[in-house]
Amino acid sequence: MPVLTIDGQTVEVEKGKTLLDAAKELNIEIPTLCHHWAVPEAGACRICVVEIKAGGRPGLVPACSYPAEDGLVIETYSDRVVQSRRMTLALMINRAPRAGVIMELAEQYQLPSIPLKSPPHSTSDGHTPEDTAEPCDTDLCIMCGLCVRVCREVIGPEATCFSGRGIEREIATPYKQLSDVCIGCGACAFVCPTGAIDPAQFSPNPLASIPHEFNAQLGDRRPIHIPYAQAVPLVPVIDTENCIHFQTDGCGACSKICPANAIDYEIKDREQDLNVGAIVLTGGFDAFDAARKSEYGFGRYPNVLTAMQFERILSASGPTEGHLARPSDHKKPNRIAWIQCVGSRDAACGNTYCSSVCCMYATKEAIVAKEHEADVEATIFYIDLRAFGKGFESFYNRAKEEHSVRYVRSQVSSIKETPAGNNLILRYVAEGNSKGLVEEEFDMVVLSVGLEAQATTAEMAAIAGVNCNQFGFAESQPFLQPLSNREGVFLSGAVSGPKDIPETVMQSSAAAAKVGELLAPVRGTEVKVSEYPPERDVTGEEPRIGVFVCHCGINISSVVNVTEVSEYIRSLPNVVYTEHTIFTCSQDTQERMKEVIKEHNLNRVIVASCTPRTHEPLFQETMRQAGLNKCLFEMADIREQCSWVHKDNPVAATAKAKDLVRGSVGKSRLLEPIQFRKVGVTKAALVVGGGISGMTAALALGKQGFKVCLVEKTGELGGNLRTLKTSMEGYDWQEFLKETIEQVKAQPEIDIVLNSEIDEVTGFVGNFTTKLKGESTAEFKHGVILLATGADEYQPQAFEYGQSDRVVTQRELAAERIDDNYDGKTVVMIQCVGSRDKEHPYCSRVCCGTAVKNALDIKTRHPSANVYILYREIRTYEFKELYYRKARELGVKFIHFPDEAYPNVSGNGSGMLVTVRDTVLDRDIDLKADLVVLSAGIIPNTVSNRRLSEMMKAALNEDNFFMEAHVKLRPVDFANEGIFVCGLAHSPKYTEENVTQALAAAGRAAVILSKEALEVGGVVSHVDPDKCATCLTCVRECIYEAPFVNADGKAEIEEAKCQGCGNCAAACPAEAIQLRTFTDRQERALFMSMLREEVPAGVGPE
Amino acid sequence: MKTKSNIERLLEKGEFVVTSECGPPRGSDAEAVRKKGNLLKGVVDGVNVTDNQTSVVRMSSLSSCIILKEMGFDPIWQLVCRDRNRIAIQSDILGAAALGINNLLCLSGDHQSFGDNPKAKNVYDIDSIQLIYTAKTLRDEGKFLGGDEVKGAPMLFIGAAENPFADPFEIRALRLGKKVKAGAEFIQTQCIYNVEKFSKWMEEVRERGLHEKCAILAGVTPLKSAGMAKYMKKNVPGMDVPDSLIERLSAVPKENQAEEGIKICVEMIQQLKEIEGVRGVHIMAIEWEEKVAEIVKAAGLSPRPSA
Amino acid sequence: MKNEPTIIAFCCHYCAFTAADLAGTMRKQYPTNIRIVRIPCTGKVSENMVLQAFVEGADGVMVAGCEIGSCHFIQGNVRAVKRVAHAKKLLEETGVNPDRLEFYHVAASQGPLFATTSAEFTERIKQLNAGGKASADTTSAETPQETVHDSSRT
Amino acid sequence: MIVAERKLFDDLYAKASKHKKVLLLGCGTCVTVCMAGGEKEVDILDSQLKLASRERGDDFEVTTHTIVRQCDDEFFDEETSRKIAAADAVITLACGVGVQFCSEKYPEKRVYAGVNTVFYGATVEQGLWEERCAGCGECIVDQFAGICPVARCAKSLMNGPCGGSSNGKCEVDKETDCAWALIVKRMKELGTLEELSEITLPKDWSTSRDGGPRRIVHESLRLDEGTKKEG
Repeated sequence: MPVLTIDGQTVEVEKGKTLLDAAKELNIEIPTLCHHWAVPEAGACRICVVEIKAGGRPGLVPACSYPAEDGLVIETYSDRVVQSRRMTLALMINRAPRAGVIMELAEQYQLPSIPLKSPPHSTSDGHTPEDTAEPCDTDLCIMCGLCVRVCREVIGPEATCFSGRGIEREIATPYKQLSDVCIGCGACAFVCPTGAIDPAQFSPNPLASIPHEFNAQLGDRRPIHIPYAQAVPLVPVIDTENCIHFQTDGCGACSKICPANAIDYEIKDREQDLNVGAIVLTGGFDAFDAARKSEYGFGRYPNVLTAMQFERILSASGPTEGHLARPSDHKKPNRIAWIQCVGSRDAACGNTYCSSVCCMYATKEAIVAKEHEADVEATIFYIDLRAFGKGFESFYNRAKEEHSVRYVRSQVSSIKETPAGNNLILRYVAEGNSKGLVEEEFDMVVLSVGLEAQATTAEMAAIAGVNCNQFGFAESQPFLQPLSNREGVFLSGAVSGPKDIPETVMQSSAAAAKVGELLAPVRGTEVKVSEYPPERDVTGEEPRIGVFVCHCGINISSVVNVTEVSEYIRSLPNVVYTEHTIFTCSQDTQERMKEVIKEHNLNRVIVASCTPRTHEPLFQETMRQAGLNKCLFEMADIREQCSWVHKDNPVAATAKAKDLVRGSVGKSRLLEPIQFRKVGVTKAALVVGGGISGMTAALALGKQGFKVCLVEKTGELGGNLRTLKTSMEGYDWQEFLKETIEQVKAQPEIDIVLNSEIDEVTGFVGNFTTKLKGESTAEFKHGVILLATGADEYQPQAFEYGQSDRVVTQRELAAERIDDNYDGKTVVMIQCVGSRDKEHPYCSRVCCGTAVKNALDIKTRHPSANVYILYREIRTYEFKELYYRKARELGVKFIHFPDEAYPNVSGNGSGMLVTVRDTVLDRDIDLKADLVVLSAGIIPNTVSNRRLSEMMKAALNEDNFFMEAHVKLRPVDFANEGIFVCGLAHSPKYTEENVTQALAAAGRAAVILSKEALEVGGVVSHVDPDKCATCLTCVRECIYEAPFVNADGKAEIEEAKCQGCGNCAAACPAEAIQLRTFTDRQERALFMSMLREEVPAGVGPE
Repeated sequence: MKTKSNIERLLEKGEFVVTSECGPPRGSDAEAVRKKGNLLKGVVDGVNVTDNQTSVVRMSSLSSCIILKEMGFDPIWQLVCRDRNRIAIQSDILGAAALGINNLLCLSGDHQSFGDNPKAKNVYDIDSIQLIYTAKTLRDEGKFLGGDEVKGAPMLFIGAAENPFADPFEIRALRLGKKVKAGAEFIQTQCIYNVEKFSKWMEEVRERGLHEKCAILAGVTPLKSAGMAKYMKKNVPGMDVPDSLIERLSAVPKENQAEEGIKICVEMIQQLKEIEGVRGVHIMAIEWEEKVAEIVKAAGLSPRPSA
Repeated sequence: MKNEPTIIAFCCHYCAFTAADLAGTMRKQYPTNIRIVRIPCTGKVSENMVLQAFVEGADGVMVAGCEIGSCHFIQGNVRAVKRVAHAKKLLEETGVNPDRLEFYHVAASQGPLFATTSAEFTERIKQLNAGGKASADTTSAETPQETVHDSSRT
Repeated sequence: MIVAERKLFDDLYAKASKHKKVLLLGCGTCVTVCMAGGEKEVDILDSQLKLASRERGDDFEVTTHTIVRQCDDEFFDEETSRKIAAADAVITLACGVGVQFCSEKYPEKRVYAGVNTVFYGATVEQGLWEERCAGCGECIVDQFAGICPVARCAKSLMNGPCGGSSNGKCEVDKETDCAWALIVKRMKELGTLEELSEITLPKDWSTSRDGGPRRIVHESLRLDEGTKKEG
């Protein structure tokens, strides 16, 4: 291979490389303009000239095209070179006085400032006939011809050329006609060093800008793009609708230049037959098209956005990188208004249901906006603020109190744009009858768009044989949300109606439980088990490290000199093999890696490539296939952490890459194989609570063949549901309850224990032991625990409740038959009794629906009855809104009273008198009532919840309901593994929701129970008993309760409980605890080797 | 047991006793003691001499007592447990008796961390109650703590201090009983501003019959300003200064606050005098000895009877 | 100290490390001085781990973890904040400017923040190396109570 | 347990920098539990000394070692002796007992105390230790409802509380509970408050430190000359 000298340094390059390539190997920078790596060389612009001093014919040659010949001695910055480049630049400036890149170079080469020639020559009078093509912007063009070459050599059509002679010479289409061969690919504009080309000048079909879908149409994207940063798999896709190649059959540039040859235009959509036992529809929803509500000006006024767009604006990875800026002028908006119910609760657009999530997302967006910019004034216009979910009410209160979000209870009738400045004027009726119609100016308006059935749901439902409701959402079965009308087809998430994340996750887990029931007999029959060769024992071996440095196409190698890195690493102690590969993750490299491991008897492998977050498992798999323990593998990320983020600094990036890989070598020497241990699973569940939730969960697990111990503290199954008659939709709950109890009793796997409670629980996930107390004192071994302990109805303390028999709770009303008594009578219902107050700050979720249901019940049987519902907000979400609407239609009177002014109830001989402040009329009104019904909230079983919480280390929230591991993503799990929650013990909910959550808990529990054994170990903490001082620090630190003091009086980690966070290790005063693969020695070796050139000898494996 | 104590004799006669105190100087100038003594001459029945009060080093209490004794006073020698072990204490008691000191006030002593030598090691070999017991044992049993016989028992009138306002309140009367049991014959209390609370304490004292077993001298301290009142309320542990008092002082112009403070003090003495079981007052005019005569006179306690 | 400082960034796998990946995917440029060490949780970083990084030659150490309330291990980042504060005191005792150590909260989605934080911290360390005072507001170290180890209290 | 806290860094640095080679010797028992002198603290001090010597331009070598207990002969094993021999001076992070024991064992070696031994105490909560015992040699805790006035009263009053007890706190430090307030509260709860009307007589301090260095001898446990192991 040729060896040459550049600026005094010697370099060996492959034959066929240019001087520019050779200089790059040495990290010597040479300016280029007409050079692009994808386009064959021309040496046209002469800016890259270097001087041949010896070994060839002395003189100036263009580095980008001159071959790197053996023996050449080159200088890249000699006086002659500088002189020449100055001359070149001076000429270019004269030609292209507005080109920024030229001006920068001129400054760099200290060219005296040259006055602009005047006037810049223009080719037309500003009017161009439609078929005439403009030449490129001659004030920017330096005539390097790169555009011409790319069009000819890479793309192919030869649509552009030089035209004219002498000073007339310019780049244009032949005869300056819009080109009929130009395919509008834009490659010319892409490669142009000075930005002189607008492709629309050449082509009748220029490339249109493609709105960025993930950014909700804000900004644009290319036809080849990665949809979003979290996309799986994280690879580019070609949008065939917009790709020039697919549209014109031309271009194909990507396939020509992709170094991995990954582009295959022939891949077509395929039809495939899958043989499955169950189908789950998870189609999701579409956002309402805000343009349909034309009064809000979306699409016309730039500063009217949808909530989705605003979400992207707030996102760090969004179009403004998280900077709060409005589209019209990119300035920070100070006054932002949210308008709720855009496309929800609106008969005009056909969506009479409530979208359930908009109130909270608007509240969240307002808070986040204020966190971004403290002085933002956030105003939310709403009808009812539906903060019905767990923790929502307190979030809403925080928005009002801590973040001063302003909530205006009013519907905005129209939006106008101000003549200047693109501000927006909102018209709305102010609250209270005195204020009337007002106008208020805002800088930005966010439309809280609702959720609609996905456009494809109808088609999918038809294929699956599933019924849809009037709004196009797939229809759930009575009582059982995850079930469709067709057996074996299940529903999860927003496909069956608008819902928030926790409800979606719950319904999905519930669907999984139902699928589990269906497929239990064939469980595991389709599983393919990977076979691995026996693991080689490397104990006592000197580390023999193999390092694979990846080019990642050009992703790494265009910045980092991978050859140099590879060579350098080869020189480190214990490194016995290195190579650099174009794509280390490719299948053939994996095969090769296996061979290399055998051939060189490697016992450690390092891959220096991309992030371990995505590729570590792949390489570890290869390790296992090569007979090595997967924990003897280490990764250095020289892409995300190096080449991609240090594009402009190849020298330093290469140095850093060396440091990073050296660090991995340092750590790798100390790596040890880690064995995983199998712990058997007791295939049985303990279900605490015999209400509908507990029974549903027990049944779901029993039907899957798992033993269940169902413990109920009273003498009867059924819980709260025994007092409910019908659902809002009119289904008979008692029938359902009866059926469920019968099934539970008939299910042979379920052991029902009545009049008993939990006395003691020991053990951990997969292996619990529980002792009962009460009627039964049995001991029971089980693998999981499900808490379904329910809740109670609040006992009102005011409103003459208990004093007068004319005052009852909704539950008492429902229990009694609504019969003839109500003819012509007046019933007044009061909402939020024992909810959303000081004592019980949360919303009880079900009371609005219950009141509406009971009101409807009365009104349908006794149209002459007067029913009033006194409320603060009506929170009939999703399709329950339809019943609210119906109640209004049937003449149920809804009176809104202020939060701080509850109605007053007094009694007299003939009836009750209810005085309420009506916010619409803005005055007190008196209602004579024959019956007052209090919508009493749901309160937790504080005493028993605390006891169970203590016993099982299952957290409670501030309201004394059980607290799940993650409010959104793990709604039935606890942080402590193997314990699950469902039903009212978790939070107030409707019965059908409790059933869903119970199924979800069963689904999650089945994930554990369906395993023969749990794999424990791996990245877990380990105690060296010789060092342990039994100080209990670890025991106190660990929230998972993994450390315990063993029979020897030393701390020990229960590996099945350990989550591998390493907190205990950091806290241990004796340094007796080490986290496997992250030990102190390993971590120290990692950064020590990163920081130091030389690795001290004698650092051997532990 | 009769001692030569002036106050013991007056108390026996049923007189309402008035005592005051004199803090020794932070130097060796005997004249400084005499100067303070002169201010109190003929005004009070007995003068307490503090023992390195608030742990600040001063001329020794016993030496100052001798100087006052020479001036014709019947000094009340204060002795704290902080600085001496039981050997020094017993030895000093013998010495004091030999020099004609007749009254001993037994105290724990303030913690050294409040004084000018916070790095000092404290002794607390015995506590104040054990000190009372020691003095009584020496005097009445004629025995040293070690059990040996004393040749010539020290005849001292034994007193103790008590803070009726310190926490916990329920132990206060009980603990006073313990002091009496140990041998305290007179009690000088912490300065009183909250007469109501003091009366409550006295009730308990009477319930236990302690007022008959020892003479209780109520402590008072005239306030110089509203600022001083606030400071004491905030910074002196176990000091109960009612807000009404602070308000009363604050309502008066600054230059008249001292006068108002004297007035309050006099009113206080008059109220205290009426409480059953209170047998005298102990006026602690901190660095304001010149006002004692005025207070005594205004309270109608002048002239003092001769013993 | 060198002109080009070397900075060790202990990054939590679940947030800052992911953010660093995202910074890469988004091509957010930041100085080459940052060397990332992946840890499962910032709660794994002991005081001594930080000190040792300095001993081995780091000019600055940043510990980057999840935002309060979103730790994958519930409270590891809360513990880490305290340990870093303690380590700052220990550094100060030795004469090393405690501004050379900092804890940052970077959520997984905050790729750009990771880049800007890295750039700012690098600039701070460069200034310190040049002998300048860092402008960072350091949480002033309270004198520890006789027998209270704040960093070890849960 | 014995509770200690590490000496001020500057003190330790001044001692270490006087020598060429310094061994930091940790103790794996009480001082580990109270986070003053276990392996972690040894390593922290090691790092600190290295950083400070670099900052201050001094040149000395620091090595580290931690043994199970520094108050028992056998734990000073061969490896420990070798490391001590190789150093010019030892900073031990054991309690005062360990420092002395180490000094006695290696009389030729300069041994410095790395921690201040503060008290016998308990871990009240993680990161918070409190004094509970003064080792007075005659336990009287049971007379005072399980609360020791010797160790926990600033004045060791046996007939307390003094007048400085305020809201249950000691006048010396408002963060510290008044031991006597605790005693009174507990005895009131137990219904034994009246027991406090008995005078507690002056304590016999001869069993305490005031009686001179104390020894405890269990003749039955002592080995005969012949059966003693060499070492």
